[in-house]
Amino acid sequence: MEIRGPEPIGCKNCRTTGSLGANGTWAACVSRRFRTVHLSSNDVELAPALHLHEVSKRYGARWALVRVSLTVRRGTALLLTGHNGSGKTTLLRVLATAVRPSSGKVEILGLDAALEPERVRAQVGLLSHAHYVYEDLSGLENLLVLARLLREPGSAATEALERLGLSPKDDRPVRTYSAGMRRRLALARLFLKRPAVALLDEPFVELDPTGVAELEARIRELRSAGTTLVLATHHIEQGLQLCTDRLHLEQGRSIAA
Amino acid sequence: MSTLTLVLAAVGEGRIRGGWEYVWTAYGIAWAGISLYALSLWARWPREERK
Amino acid sequence: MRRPGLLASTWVLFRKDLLLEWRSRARVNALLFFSLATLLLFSFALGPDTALLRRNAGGYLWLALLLASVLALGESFRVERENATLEGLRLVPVNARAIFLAKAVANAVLLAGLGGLLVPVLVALLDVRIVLPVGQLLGLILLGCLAIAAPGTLYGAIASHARARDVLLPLLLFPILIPALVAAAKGTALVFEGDPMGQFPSWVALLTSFDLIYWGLGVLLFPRVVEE
Amino acid sequence: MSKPVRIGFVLFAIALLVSGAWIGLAWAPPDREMGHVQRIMYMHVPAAWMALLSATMNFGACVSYLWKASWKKDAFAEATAEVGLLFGTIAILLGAIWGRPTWGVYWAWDPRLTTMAILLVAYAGYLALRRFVDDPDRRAVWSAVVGIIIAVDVPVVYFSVKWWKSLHQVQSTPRTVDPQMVIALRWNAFAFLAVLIVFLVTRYRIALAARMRETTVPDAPAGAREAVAS
Repeated sequence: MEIRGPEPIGCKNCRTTGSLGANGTWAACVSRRFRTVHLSSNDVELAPALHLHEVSKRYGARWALVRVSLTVRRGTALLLTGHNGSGKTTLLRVLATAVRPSSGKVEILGLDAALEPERVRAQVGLLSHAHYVYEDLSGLENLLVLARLLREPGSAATEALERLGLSPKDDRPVRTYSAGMRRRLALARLFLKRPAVALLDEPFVELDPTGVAELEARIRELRSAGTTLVLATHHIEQGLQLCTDRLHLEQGRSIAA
Repeated sequence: MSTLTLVLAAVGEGRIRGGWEYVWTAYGIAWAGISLYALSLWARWPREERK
Repeated sequence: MRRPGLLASTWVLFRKDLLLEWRSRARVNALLFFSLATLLLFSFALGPDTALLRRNAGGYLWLALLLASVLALGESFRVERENATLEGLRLVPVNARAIFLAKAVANAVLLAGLGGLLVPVLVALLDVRIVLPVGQLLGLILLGCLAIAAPGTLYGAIASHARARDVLLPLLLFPILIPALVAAAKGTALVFEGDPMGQFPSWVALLTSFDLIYWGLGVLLFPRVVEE
Repeated sequence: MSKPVRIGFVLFAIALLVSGAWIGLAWAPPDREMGHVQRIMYMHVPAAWMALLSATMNFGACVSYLWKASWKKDAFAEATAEVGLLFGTIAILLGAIWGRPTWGVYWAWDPRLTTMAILLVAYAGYLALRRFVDDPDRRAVWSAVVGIIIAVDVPVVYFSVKWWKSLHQVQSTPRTVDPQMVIALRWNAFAFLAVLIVFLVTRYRIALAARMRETTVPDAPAGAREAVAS
């Protein structure tokens, strides 16, 4: 079936995205005044995975992101590079709706992150420095809490653990885990959720070479399942092997590379 | 007799005589509070607007 | 994608919070001994006049619970801060009201349990007699702990992400808890001393309205607190 | 407001305050019961009124901020809390000084004074919270939540303290006193209102300038462009 999108009006705020309308037509009509988002299913399906318009974020006296604009199509794997403190983590956290940008507009899969954070969050998975796991619970218990909140069966939690090479029978608390095991558990959370957009913040640190190889295989699995990927890392070679595009950040400003 | 006992005695009679020291202290505190706060506002006034 | 409803999520999170408390029961035990120590300290600070101590027993109970509550609330949010799990829950996504209800109920249960354990200690240590039915005392303790837990959870979430959080939580919490403290301590004193004037119901009414107001405000405002 | 108007209003407030002090100290007659000590009321009562007015405005600003966020509301909330704390402190100190010759003690656990004292500690906590949170958005939302909770607590605190212990009998509103005293009280109330307005406006502008400093986005660097990954 031929999909005919609506008129290519693009993002209300920026004309640049209008050019996207030429081949992949999408439109998001956002009425801030009534706090509603009018999107036809076609629009949502055709909207880019991620769209940022002039996004800035300030922490205390420091600007972590300065007017970053970015559009990422679906199925893309974007490599995010930059020095420490260049804003990679902040960018990922903004995309995950973990922090609200100080100014600017974020759209994930055609949904306005400021207006519909819940719907955005249901589609996005963030692998962050903080692993979102309870230290006093075992790996399985942690995943079971998540599975219940996602209405997944308990077997899904077991499966996710096994897929990452962790034993569901291991009832030690996470407090006793090594750094590599924690990272695997955090990834198991991501696999349990199966998000449409996966945001990975430095996934390779603290992993031994076998761990890195395994992780690469898992990331390829995500890619082949059509997941849109944003990968922030200092391991540029590994990143370039996995990703199709690259964005370089310097002092919170985007330098497309 | 000290002022204090005088005042306390007056309370017993239901009528307070004197008590100006309390009045002066009260007005002093009110005025000092207001003036000190005004001073602090002046000190905190943003410099680019003070010109 | 279908999500569990408010009550279902609350139930999942409540069980998680209780499990966490059970796993860290060494800390819960420490909390119990902390409140026992405060009871002892009150007795020592106010001298060996047993009649005076007995008369003040209700106040001691609630001061001990109030001091313990600050530690318990701080701890319940320290656990969440350790790996940013509160943010993790938010990103699942979980209804923020479920997070509030689960945490506040779990804290209230913990404090009420602590209160229940302190009563026999008061009886033994200060020679307190429970004049009114014990059920009334337990109900009062539950109401009082609910009163501490609702604003405590709201403020705990705020203070845990601020600087100087250990000072900030009691500074924010204690002033607004004064009505609850007054009602709970007076009511408890009536339980211990007898209630010839029939004042007990009015203190319970005050405590209940405090509970209703702050649980309502908590449910209403907590989403805004965690959203930032 | 233009600058001459502002300066004029400040001078007007000072004139009201000075004349109010003269009226309170010299012109108004001494009270039959309380003698000259009654003159403290001309400062105490308006200060308490201004504190309550500030608290009410703070509540309004907090609710309004959560309804629809704006830095102006946040700045106004900050101003009302601080100025309210100032007037509340003055009211409490004056109340205690008035209590010494009248009740024989500085602090008689009078419900209104006690409620005011609790309120002051609560607003001190509010201002401390504002100082301890660096992120402006978080600070604004969290302090708005705290402001609402404090305001809602006021009647509950008042009732609980009243039930707990009641001592305050004389209601010191203009209705129960001599006409000359009514004029003195009203004059000083307006003087304090003028001072309150001056303080609020000034403090609001200071707070708003700070917010603007905190939240202005730096310009995009030359050569920055939108990245499109496809």
